[in-house]
Amino acid sequence: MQLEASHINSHATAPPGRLPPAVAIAIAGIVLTGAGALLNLKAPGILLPAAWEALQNPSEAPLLLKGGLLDYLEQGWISSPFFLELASIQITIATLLSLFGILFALTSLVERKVLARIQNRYGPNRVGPCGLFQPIADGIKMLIKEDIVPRGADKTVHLLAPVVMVVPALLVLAILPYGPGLTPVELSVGILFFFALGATTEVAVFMAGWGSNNKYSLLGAMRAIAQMISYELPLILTALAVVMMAGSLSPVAIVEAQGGYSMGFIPDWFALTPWGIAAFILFFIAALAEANRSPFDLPEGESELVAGHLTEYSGFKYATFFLAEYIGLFAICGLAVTLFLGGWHAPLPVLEFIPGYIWFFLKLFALVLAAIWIRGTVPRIRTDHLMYFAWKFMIPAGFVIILAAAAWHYSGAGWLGWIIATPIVLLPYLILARGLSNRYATSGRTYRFSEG
Amino acid sequence: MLTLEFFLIISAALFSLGFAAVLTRRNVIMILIGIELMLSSANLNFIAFWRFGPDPDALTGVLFVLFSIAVAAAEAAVGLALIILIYRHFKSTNTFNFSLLNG
Amino acid sequence: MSTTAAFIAYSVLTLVTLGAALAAVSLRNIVHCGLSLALAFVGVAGFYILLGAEFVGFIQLLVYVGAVAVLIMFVILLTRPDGDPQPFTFDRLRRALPGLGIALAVFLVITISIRTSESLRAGAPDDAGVSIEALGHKLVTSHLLPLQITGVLLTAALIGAVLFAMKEDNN
Amino acid sequence: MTHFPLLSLLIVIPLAGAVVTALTPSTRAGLGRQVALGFSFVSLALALVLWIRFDSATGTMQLVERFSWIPALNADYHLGLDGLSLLLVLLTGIITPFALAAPAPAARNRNIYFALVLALQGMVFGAFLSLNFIQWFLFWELSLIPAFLLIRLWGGPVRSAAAYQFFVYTLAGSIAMLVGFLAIFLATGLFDFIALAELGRNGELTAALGDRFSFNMAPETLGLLVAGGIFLGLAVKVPVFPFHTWLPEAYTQAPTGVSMILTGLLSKMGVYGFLRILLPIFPEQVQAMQTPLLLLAVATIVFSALAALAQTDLKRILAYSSINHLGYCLLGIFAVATVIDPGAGNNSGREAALSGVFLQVFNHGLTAAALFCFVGLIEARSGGLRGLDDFGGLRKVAPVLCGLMGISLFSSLGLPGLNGFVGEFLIFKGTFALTGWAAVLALPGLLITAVFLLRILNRVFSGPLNANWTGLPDLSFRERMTVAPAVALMFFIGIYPAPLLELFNQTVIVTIQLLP
Amino acid sequence: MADHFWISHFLWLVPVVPLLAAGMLSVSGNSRRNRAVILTLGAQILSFILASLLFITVIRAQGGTEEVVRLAVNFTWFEFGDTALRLGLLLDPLNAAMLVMVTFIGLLICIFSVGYMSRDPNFTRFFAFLSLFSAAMLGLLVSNSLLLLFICWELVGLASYLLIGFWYQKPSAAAAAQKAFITTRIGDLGFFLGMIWLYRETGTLLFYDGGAGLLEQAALHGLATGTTIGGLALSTATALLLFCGAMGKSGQFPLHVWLPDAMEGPTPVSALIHAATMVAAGVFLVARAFPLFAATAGPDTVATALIAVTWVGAFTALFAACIAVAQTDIKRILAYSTVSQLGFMMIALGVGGVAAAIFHLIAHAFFKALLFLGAGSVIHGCHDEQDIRKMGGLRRFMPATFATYAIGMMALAGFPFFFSGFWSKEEILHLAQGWPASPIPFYLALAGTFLTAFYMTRQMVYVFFGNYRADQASSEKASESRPHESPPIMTVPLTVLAAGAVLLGLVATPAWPWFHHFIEGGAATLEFGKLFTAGTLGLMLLSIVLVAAGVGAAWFLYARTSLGTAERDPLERKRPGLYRALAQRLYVDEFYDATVIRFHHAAGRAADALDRFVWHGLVMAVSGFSVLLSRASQAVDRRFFNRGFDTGCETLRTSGGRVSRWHTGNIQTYLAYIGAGLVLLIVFFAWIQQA
Repeated sequence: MQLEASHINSHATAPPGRLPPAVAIAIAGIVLTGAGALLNLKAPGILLPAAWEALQNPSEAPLLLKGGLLDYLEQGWISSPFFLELASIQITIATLLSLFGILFALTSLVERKVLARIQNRYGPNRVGPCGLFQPIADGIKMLIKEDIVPRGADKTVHLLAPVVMVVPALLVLAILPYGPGLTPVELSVGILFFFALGATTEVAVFMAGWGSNNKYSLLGAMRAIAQMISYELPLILTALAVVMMAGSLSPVAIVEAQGGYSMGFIPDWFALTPWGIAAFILFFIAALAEANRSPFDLPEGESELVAGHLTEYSGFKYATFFLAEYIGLFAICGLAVTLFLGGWHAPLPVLEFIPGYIWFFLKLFALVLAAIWIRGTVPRIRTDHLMYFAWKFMIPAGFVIILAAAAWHYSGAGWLGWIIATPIVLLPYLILARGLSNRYATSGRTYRFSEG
Repeated sequence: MLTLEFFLIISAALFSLGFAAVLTRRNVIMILIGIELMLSSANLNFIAFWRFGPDPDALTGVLFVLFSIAVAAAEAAVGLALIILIYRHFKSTNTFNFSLLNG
Repeated sequence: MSTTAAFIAYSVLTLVTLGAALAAVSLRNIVHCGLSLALAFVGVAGFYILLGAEFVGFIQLLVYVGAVAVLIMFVILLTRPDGDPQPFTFDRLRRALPGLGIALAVFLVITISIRTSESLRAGAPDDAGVSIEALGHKLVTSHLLPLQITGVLLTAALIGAVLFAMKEDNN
Repeated sequence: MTHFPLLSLLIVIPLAGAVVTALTPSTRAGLGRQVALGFSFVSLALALVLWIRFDSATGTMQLVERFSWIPALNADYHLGLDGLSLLLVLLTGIITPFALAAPAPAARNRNIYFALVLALQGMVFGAFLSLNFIQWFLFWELSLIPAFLLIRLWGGPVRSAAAYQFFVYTLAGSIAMLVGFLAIFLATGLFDFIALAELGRNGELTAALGDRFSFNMAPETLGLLVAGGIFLGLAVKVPVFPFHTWLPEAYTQAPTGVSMILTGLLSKMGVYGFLRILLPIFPEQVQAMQTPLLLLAVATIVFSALAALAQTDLKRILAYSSINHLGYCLLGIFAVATVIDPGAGNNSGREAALSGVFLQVFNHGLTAAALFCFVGLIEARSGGLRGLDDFGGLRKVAPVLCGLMGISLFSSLGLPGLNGFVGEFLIFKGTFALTGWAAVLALPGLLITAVFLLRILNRVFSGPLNANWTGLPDLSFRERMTVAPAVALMFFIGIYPAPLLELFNQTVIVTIQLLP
Repeated sequence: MADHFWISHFLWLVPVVPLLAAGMLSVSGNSRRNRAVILTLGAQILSFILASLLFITVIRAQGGTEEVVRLAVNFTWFEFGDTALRLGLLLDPLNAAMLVMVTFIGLLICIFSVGYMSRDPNFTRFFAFLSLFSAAMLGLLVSNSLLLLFICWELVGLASYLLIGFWYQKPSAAAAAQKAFITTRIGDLGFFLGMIWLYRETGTLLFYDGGAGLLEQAALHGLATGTTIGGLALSTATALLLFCGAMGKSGQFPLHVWLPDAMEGPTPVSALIHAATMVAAGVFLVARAFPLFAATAGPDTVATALIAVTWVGAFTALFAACIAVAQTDIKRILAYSTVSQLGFMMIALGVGGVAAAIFHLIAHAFFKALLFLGAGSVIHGCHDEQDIRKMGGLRRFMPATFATYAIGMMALAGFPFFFSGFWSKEEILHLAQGWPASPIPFYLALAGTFLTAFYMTRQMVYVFFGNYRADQASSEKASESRPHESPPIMTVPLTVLAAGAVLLGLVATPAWPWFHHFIEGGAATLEFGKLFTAGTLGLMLLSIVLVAAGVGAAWFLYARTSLGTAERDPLERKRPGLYRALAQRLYVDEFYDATVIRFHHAAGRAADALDRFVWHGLVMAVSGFSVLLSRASQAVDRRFFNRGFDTGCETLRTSGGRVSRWHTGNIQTYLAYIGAGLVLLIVFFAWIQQA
């Protein structure tokens, strides 16, 4: 989904409305809790050493801070281990949410700026220095906008759709390994978990499309689901190649499998193998389609379907969708980093002193930037091309990659592997691509009316 | 403590609900939904018996369920395709309308 | 997982699953039924996870929620129900009564059987989950043939479904 | 099992060849035959490989392949190779390309014809290699199907009757055999030939039958009944007088190549059965019934020779001659069962008879197939005529055909220097040493054989040239190449039979040692 | 001994060389005439040289010792079971002499054939067969194993079959060939049986094997003492069986019938096979196995087997001579003469004179070959005319042939003093006279001698004296059909043979019985006095008188009357019944036709009928019975069960109609039934559990 620059800009100066009471109560609660915590006298004695330690040891910092906080809670507030565990979970969730919230805000701004630069514009530059506070302004605007529900809509479904959308998007963040020991939930079937929850997004899209009782919504939802189902397959296939090579479905294990450096400086990332680079490209394309990002954003293509399944959404619900889609993009980029780009590992041995989570987020952000870049430069494709591309190129190519990965594995993952695996990947790629391009080749464009 | 029968009863309930749907609903899709529920209850039974069975390491129940899920997916795909076909033919999804074999 | 947490999880899952299943079979709007079915599937997946079969649980999620439920939804949209959902009448209830009675009888019989058999009550499970390695190993060794056959079956189903649903040629 | 499953491969190759041949496009004439020949040469090569791999210094089973197959029946997939099997495998390997190269019916679907011949070869290989009754019986029965189809679809004018008679007759015999084996299985729980032979040698088989069944009969009677059932099945196949009436019909009506296979291979399956089943598993019974059995063998020899004398159809003559020659095999087999003093050095007679039977099996396969091939060649030239009196003086126009066929005829009548003699000499030598009277009674057969075979030479080749056949072409190069190997083999075996004898010598010794 | 016998290492070459020639010729085309001649003659010459060398070696080795030189080379043919089947080659005086004779006469006949067969289209094939024959015959001679001997024996039979039927387009030739093969095979069956019997008893088939052989003391003793059916000694029984083979091959009564018919073959074949060599194989067999035949003989008893041999020989000698008297075919007369002479040889063997028999054999080979070739020359000259009644006066047309033929005739008839036949026959008569068992064979032999002289004179008169009678039949082609002398390639061998027929007598006169000593051991001394002992002289005189009487009687009967096709034979005019019987060969063939052959054909038809009607009928009856059963079953089904079934069906249909109301066509209803059924079942089982 896109927030069109013009659309945002036209609302940027809208007058703020009333603060909803629920928000007010929430803010009050947070303030009160924080004050109570500070008032507890034990806090400095426990929290400050932890913070000091964290400063000294930046790569362990998040864990140390969390440990300190838990110590503090244990000593001052909670005695039941059940609730202590709950608290620990809550801390993690809160951290993640705030982190990705900030990232979301930042990205929405960066995207607009970058797109503007690509389109030779300035982009947002009024709110705050260099438009830095624009996301906050947008957020406030979204929250206080009127929530419109069409008359013929199925109200329950219409309401639930954004919720169903955002929950899996947030949940999948739990299995990403952000750094050594910094995996919120170390699930042995993490990759599967990711895809399983990713699949539920389709239900949400359907709900949104159907619940709106709008033909654009419904058609957009159908397109989106078809697209998501189609592109889920290459996504899983390429991930499967990695899973095969790492021998595990656990993201942590996969990242650890990419830990070393060959010849002392080339990282052993899967993206740096013949099959891996092909898989990575495939994965990234599929990921863009899965996240309904341009150039695969035709379910929401305004030229055909107004805004697809989002047509009838506004206000908070719209913001939730917006959030969910961005979180989904982050999550899938995070998965790409995990699977192919070595996760938290530094690209060079000398750079290992920089903490792993920083590397992770750097890579993640790089991928997001790439997505933005693609959005700014590549035109939207036609819907039949979209399906053909998925079924006739991506899926066969996915199988070929699995084959190539196996060849790589059994030829010893060395120079021999390169010699064997490269043609296995390259030849079908070329053949498939050629077949595709031949079939749908467009002859040279003729300008019948402009010339003469 | 959770014992086997907890899950078996859930499963039985699911089964009966599905069965009721199959018996009483007139829409073919609803019948399919019922069938899916019954299948799920069977799968649940398998998992429960695997978990509480004498040899969980054999993974028999799990494997069975995996295959069952695969088969169910195929069944659903073919079944739904059939429904579309029937719909095209009868312009209806009501089972009362397709009793050609009525003796 | 502690016993308490398991109980809580069990209770929640029971509520969700049975509620969703009940909704799935009883709601008049067929789309709601489909959505409830998806939820029921999620609940069953939850049961799997609760029982230690995470892998199966997520597969259930992936296949049933991600594919089957969506597929059902598609079919719902592709086929138009005969008219609008009819309002509730006692006449319809009366016609459905034998079916409901039989279903209830089945439930009762099964439940009574379960409740009266001692062997089902015993046996505390030890916390052994599914080892993915073991599962994979078994799949490609002792269960290789079923795996292959399933592959063939799925392919056949794919082709069959496509052929069924393809638009019939007018000539 | 650590070695490569060569024996299974041997069975599979012709079957695969059958499939490939059947699928060969029939648009290119002769392609199917080339393909089939190619496959048959591959199996011949494999048979030769087996010969090379074969250790002729031991008489036990070699290259054994054994897997559990039907545990409930105690039936294993059990293949093995000893001298006898190898001999017959070689024979099969030789005869099949020969039959494929022989004149084939000119009808459509020739590819199917060739494919069925190959399939038949596969079955025959299976029967010669199987060491388990169930498996053997499977091949034995399956071989009927292609044979039946070949006769029924491509045979002569009354092919239908001949094919059905062949099929039903053989099947009836098989049923008797099956019942016999079921009785054995019920009594012993075994289907394995080797294990059963062990029981049979110790006399435990009869005892087991007696324990299992009573029927108010002595165990000996039961044993005789069971052996009789099995004898019946084998006797029809060989055939033994008076169960032979299907044979002339079938051989006459079958197309040339099929006649060659019927006489060269299928009848050998019967003899093989006698050697592999009846003799080792039922030595007591054979000994008890030796006199009647020998009389049957003698009757087979003499009556078939006499009947051949009265025929006017070349194929019928050869068919009866085939029965006659197999009669010698039976004579030898039954004579071997004689009870003799151990250690008296009398084994020489048994060894001679058994070696003779083995040789005769090979020789007859080769010679009879060649003769049928020649008749087919004549038939192909005369447009289907093959009466004894339809020709005359063919030597003038077709000297090579007549010369080579003459050699084969002389081989068939046992002229020394050609292959037939060695086997017959050994059989008679052994039989005379063991049961002199039978040998003496059978001796006239040799004479009558000569009479009717010379009649062919006389009527068909000699005399003034029949005016109808002045334009009869002699053998073409391809046809010469078809029959030349067989004729060369006849000479080779006749002059220097030692390699062949060496191949099965240890098997002969072991077989005889195992007899009581 | 090894020094002397270096040549024996090449023993095997003697048969193999012609065999190779035969093999090479059989695969070469019919047009290669020169190659055929070169190969055959080359092989024959080589064999002859080898045979001569062997002969000389044996003579030198014999060196006047008492011991008979024997060299056996044995080898294993193949092994069966634990037993090795061994074959062997043998060199001893007996076969050394025979080898020389066979190769020499074979060579001459080959040379003759080059001229005789020159116009035949199948020239090459003829020489191939001839070489094959030589190879087989030589193999037979050198074999040291009864089995090898049998093998060669059969091959000789094959060659004879091929050569008799050489002019296959003549049905009579083909029939004769078949007859020859089958008749000899009848005898061969006896041979075969005797062989396997001997093998059973002795465990070996080698004649001489360093003490373990068949013809050596140990085995013979065992055979002579063992008895079999009818109290016969084993040796006697087996010897008689072997003699069956010899009878077949050597044309002894009653298996002689093939030999005269065999004259259908080309004349050189008759000369080579049916006069000189092959028919001698039987005699050779008996000679070779003589120790076996004589095994039961004591110092003063005669062996049973030999008695049979003598009687058969004596009877045949007279019998064949009688028939020869009334024949009109030039070659048939010679054929019966051969049979008769073979009878003489058998007598010799029977009375114990191996050397005499072999000597007569060799001498006979020379003059009979001479006679046959002469007859061939005559036939050739008379344009393939064989009937003596159409000849006459040929001595004017072909003097060389006449001269040599006369020599041959005189040798055969036993003209005194200068002809080998006289001495060899003399020897036989002498031995027969002294035979203790019975005097009758001696008288039979004497009668044979008389008849021999008679019929040979008759033939000479018919052929060479008087006027040429063929002109009467076709005078218009007189100039063309005029007889002519044969080319030198044919007359030269005649001359050589004539010389042999005369000179050979010198080596076996009573005065210098070198040959006997050569065969039987011991040194020969020249003692003219032996000629004049009472027995010898008397016998010689008797013999001369008989021969003179025979010649005179024939001359008296034939030379003075006109002869020809139209006229009846002078003898026929005197004794028509006897003559007709003799001319019809005493109805032996007819007898066989009426009995053996007819029996065989009847048996064949009977066996066929047995198959067609009895066994096939049985099968058909069984199948008919099955069909009948099935028909009956079908009828029962249709009438009984089907009707009942129909009623049942009707009931079912009506009740089904009622039940089908349950069958709503709605799956859900069915499922409901299933569910109800499930419930009921579970309840039922629970109730059972309780109860």
